[in-house]
Amino acid sequence: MQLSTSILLTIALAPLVGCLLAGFFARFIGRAGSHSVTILGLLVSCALSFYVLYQLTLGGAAEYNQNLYTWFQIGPFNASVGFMVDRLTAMMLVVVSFVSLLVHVYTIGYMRDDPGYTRFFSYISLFTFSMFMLVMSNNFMQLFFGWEAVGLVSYLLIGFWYKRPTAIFANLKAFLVNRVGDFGFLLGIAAVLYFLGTLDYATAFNAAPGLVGKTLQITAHTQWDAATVICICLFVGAMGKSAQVPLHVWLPDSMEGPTPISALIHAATMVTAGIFMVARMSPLFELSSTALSFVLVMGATTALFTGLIGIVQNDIKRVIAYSTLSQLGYMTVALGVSMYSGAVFHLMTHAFFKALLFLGAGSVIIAMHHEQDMRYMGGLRKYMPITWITMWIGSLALVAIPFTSGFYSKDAIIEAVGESHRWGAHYAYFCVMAGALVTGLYTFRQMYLTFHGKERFTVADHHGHGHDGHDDHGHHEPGVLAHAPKESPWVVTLPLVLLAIPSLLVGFFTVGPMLFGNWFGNAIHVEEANDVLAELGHEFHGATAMALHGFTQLPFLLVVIAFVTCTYIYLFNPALAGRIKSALKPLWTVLDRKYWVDNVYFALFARGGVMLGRVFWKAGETTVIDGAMVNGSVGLVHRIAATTRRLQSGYLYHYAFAMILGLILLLGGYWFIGSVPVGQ
Amino acid sequence: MITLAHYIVLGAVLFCIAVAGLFINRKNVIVLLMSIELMLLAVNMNFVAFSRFLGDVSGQVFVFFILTVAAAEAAIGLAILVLLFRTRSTINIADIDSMKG
Amino acid sequence: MNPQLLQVICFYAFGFVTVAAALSVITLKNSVHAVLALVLTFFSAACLWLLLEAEFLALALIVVYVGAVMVLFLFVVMMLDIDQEKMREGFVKFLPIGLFVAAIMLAEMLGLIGVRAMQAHVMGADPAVAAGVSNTAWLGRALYTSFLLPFEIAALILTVGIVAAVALTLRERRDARYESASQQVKADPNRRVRIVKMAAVRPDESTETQEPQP
Amino acid sequence: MFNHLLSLLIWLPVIGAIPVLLAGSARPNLARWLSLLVAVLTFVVSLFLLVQYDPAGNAMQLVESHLWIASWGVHYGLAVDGISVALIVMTTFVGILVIVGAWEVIQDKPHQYMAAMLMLEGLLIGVFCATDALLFYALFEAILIPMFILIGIWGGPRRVYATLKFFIYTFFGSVFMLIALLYLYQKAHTFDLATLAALPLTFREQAWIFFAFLIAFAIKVPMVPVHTWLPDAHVEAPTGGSVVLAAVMLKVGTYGMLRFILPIVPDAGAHFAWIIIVLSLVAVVYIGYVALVQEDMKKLVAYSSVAHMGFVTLGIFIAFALVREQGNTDMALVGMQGAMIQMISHGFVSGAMFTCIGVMYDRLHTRAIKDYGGVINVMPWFGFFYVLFAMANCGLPGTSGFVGEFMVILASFSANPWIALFAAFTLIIGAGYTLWLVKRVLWGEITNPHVAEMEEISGRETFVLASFAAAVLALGIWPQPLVHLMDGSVAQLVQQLAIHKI
Repeated sequence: MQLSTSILLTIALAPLVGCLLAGFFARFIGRAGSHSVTILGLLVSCALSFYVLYQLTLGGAAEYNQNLYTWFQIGPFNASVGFMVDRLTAMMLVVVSFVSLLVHVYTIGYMRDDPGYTRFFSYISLFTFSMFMLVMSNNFMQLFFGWEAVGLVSYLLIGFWYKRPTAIFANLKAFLVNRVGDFGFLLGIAAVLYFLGTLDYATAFNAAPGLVGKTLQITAHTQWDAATVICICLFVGAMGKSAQVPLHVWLPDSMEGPTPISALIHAATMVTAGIFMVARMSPLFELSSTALSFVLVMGATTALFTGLIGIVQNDIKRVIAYSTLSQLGYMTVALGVSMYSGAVFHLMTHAFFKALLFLGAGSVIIAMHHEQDMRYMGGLRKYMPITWITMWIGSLALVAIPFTSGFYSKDAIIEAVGESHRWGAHYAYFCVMAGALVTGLYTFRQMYLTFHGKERFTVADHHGHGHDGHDDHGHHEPGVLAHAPKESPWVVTLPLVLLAIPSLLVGFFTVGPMLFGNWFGNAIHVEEANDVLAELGHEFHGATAMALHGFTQLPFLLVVIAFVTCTYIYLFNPALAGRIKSALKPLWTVLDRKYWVDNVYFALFARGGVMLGRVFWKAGETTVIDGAMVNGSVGLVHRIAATTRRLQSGYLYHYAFAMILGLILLLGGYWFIGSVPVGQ
Repeated sequence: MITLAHYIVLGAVLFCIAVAGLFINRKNVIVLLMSIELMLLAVNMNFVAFSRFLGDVSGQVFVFFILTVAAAEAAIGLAILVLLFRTRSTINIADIDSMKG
Repeated sequence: MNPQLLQVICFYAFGFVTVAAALSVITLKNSVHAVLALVLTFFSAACLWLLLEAEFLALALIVVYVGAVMVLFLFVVMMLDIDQEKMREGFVKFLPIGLFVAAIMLAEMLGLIGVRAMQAHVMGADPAVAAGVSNTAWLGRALYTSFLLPFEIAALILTVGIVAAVALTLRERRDARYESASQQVKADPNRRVRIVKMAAVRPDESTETQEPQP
Repeated sequence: MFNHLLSLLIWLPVIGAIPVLLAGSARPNLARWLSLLVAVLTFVVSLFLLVQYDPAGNAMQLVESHLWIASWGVHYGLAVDGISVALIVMTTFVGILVIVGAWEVIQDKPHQYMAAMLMLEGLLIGVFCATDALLFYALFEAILIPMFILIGIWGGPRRVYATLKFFIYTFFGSVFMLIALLYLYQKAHTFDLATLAALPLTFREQAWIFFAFLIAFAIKVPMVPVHTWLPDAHVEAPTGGSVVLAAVMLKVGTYGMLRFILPIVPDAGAHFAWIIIVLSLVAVVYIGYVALVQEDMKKLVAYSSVAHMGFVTLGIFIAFALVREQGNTDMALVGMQGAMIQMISHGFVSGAMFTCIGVMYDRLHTRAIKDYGGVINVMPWFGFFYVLFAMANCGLPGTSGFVGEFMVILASFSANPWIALFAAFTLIIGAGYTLWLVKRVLWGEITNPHVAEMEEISGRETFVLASFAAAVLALGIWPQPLVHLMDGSVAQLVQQLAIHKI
């Protein structure tokens, strides 16, 4: 059985239609109309995505791979738009459309009073369309199209509140850092075309084994392995999009965007595009263990060191942002040990619980009237129980308590790294293990600071204060609220509940087929020798057994340690936190300044670039080219003219003298030549 | 025996005197104009001599034309001189440099 | 007396006068004297041309040059009030250079034109006589046949020269009164007197109101 | 009519300029409507051309040839191939938009402005279809005159400096071209380009002719380091002048390279291709940095034009390297085609960028970036277009800016990964200068009170910007028709590259 092209097209285009309607006809359809059409579009996409998943999993449908439309064709080089839908794609479709749908609903509540309400819906629908194009693509060209398009929407959404200087700084930064990744990505695509002669996935992957032994001439004496070059270049793209060290700097700043965006784009979907891409390219990556080691080390570094920063953050969204970075590191580590299905599995579970956490944080932010600093929260548990419970569910999944979906994915990754023999695996194992502790620390700290302990805010008495909107642009005093916090409306809490369910359960049901059951089939290709999952599979005896086994493992112990520490510090002895902070001042400073990476980048690339530009402009353009070459030649002519002009004294006798001199010279010339002009 | 050389040398001497005149009377426009007349005379002298010695009428015809043009030139030159004197009250060439570049 | 010897004597005599007069043209202090010296130069040159049997040109030189151009020179020199002393500035200073340049030029010319070769050219029979006509007729025949167009153009140049000279020197004097015939003819009685009607005003008001423009 | 379609295209706007001129300053509206009529008619005729041209047919079509100067064998020879057709249609399209764009903006002698625009349009069309070298040269020079007038009369405060620089710069270059043409003439006794293409030349001759042509066309493109006339000319030019300058006139340079350097001196071209490749990469990287620090919006976009034209020259000459060194005609085709698409695309994108700046300039009368900020607060629709064009300028897929650059980078990787590395740098630096500009101009709070008084774009401006946007998006989403139009011609050009003349 074959999937229907029109269904796939509908999945992709329904959000685009919604986007165009909400974007261009907002004046006619109004605010309610805007959110209705976009949600309707998403609803259609989501339902059809589930249908596709069902067809591929249980309906016995074959993989779909077809070109729909020729972008352009030059000689033998063909650039098409086409869809490749296998189980990997289907899973991504479901995750993206489901989270996106919930975020759409959530936005109704979150952005209720924002003047850019319709614009926002238009953007997120556009994003969903771009993401669909990215995951459904059957060739590199379209992948790049989706890749850049999600980048564009991310740019627009981070800068959604375009009046905030921090927001428009963050969106520029995000776009540029992503562009650095795309720079590598584009070179990778060019290399693919050069070595494999095609940009079509299927053809390229079939030809991939031919890469072995091919090299790329770098200098006269240096040759690099073709597969390694391709994979590292492609992975640079993934590093940009999935915010791996050292291109991670944009993600925390992207929290300047509205919270639904942080949940959808900067946690659940777009940032995982890099992971998806590497998984999709598994036939290529399997050819180069050098590249995989590179992936592994980068991922491990990200997993541990960005998590550490999360411990010292006070902004509730930033904590989750650093947590996202760290989790993306886990996924990358999984890729690095050839455990692509594990990475994608973690991608899925992470999408649910991290979206949940972000949306929960958004709910808190609504309740706190757009106050994001956790130092002015505390004790919110009793005001907003649904948010409290669902966020605890998300947190438990994040720290990988057995039986939650986060456990299955994360624990499998840690185990797999332990099994792997790839270069750098030991370092990675240490990082992911330590990362488990760190995850616990920042997660519990965040939960305690937000929902438990004493209330660190006061409610100002505002009699006759008419409007009850968020005063998000006003300069309010920190920790002073106009109204007591209250639970958010149902459009906000419903998505939380709907996300909490898969956060808890999806792992339990899917871990078997996804990780060990070869559910992905041909979508993911792992070489025999690299297959750590197969080794793990020998010890796998069902999800329950795995969870029970998990209680006896080191990661669980680390989480318990973290839990106990945080509980003691934040519930029973709040003063201790301050004392620890001053005792470990140097360490705290390092983390608080984010290892100074931002500062170095800003000084080196932003200021350095501007300075270099200025030098080029002043020295190169103004002085050398315009000054010396252009105006210099003009000046030379001018000076020669000025000198010769002086010969024009205006005095008659000078001219007469010149004539006579000329005559004498003429005669002398004849004399010299010796010709006798007359007389013979 | 008078030969062609006699006249040619005379012409050359006249011409050189005129040249020297240009040099030493650099201030006085009238003398400059007269020096030019002298030069023309020297040239005419040669023309006539060649015409006579070579038996060709063209030389004398040419002298005729030169005389015509020289007359016109002298008339205009003197007119300019008068005009110059009227506006500047001098014919000192050192004071006339409005064509300076 | 040998006519050829006479010719030689005459040549040297006139030649000497010519050169001496030319030298005085450029050296005399007084411009009037210089003009007169130039007249002498032309005059003796005309005599030399007579020796060459170019009678027409010799006479033309005297009539046109001495009679017209030189008189013009004289007029101008005498008309203009020229500070003679100032004109002599730099005379001594530039004398050596002038002489030097003149000497070089002379040497070059003499060398180039090949004086020695020219000595072989002895004056032959008068070509006009050979043609059986007088010198004037000989010249005239050439002028009105082969050189007719240049001749006409020369006439034109002279006309232009006259017009230009007059145009240049003509000036309308502000302090003299002229009659303008054209304006007199165009006189129109209606434009002579214009009667302007004015409202009667009292003298004290009239100081404030503006005088109507006629 | 179809026999003289090209002549019609050239002379319709040129002759149409006369009644516009005659309308006089007393009847400016008549002049405007007349010129619009002429421009639209020209566009319609160019659409006929598009229909009439057969991409699968002969190389040069719709040939017209009449003896012009008999004693030198100069012909009034016109013909088009796919590349010319694309450029001509772009020219006529932009021609309408500049007329509409100048509608109320030009209040001083609008009839003369419109007439100059129409003349310029006709002459540019002529350049794109001339098949006789001397005719090409004459038109190549003639386009300077209306441009000179446009900048010199309706330009900014330093217009005299800018026009002189622009004029002398380009004139200086074309003198060398004339010398080369004269040399070729005395070898071949004709100015016919097809004959010249078949003329055997020694390498020494080719090298001299190559550099003579290169100077002429490099200045026109412009390539580093002879580009400095462009920022000055752009800054001082009126909006319409800038649009035509960037959108069409720069293409004359690269078009000249295709018509002269490629067929006439292929061996020298191949031998010296590396010079142009290096200069193109310098244009991408160095000019990118220079653009980054500009304080004048127009200058910034002008520099970005230089960088983008670097991709065109890179694409053309990377094809040389690919064909001659690797025999890789497939990728050469991609590179060459990429260069062609980049030419057309840059026409629309830069034209649109300059129009946007013109729209802001008409309201605030300043081009300094620091005077703006928060424009989107008062002009949201304008902001939409501006962001769209900015994205096209930094080569976002789905816009026309992407396709050409992408192809050129792909092709250059096949020639040498290092070239691709530097070329791909535009992804970063291009986004850097464009989006930083957007950030400073569009986003943020309004700091300048005059910005708060800016009005949303009028219907007329919306029409112009929307037309540009449609073109940019159409080429980005569906470039195949354009590729198909030029495919045969590009393939032929690439075949010519392989022919050795020595």
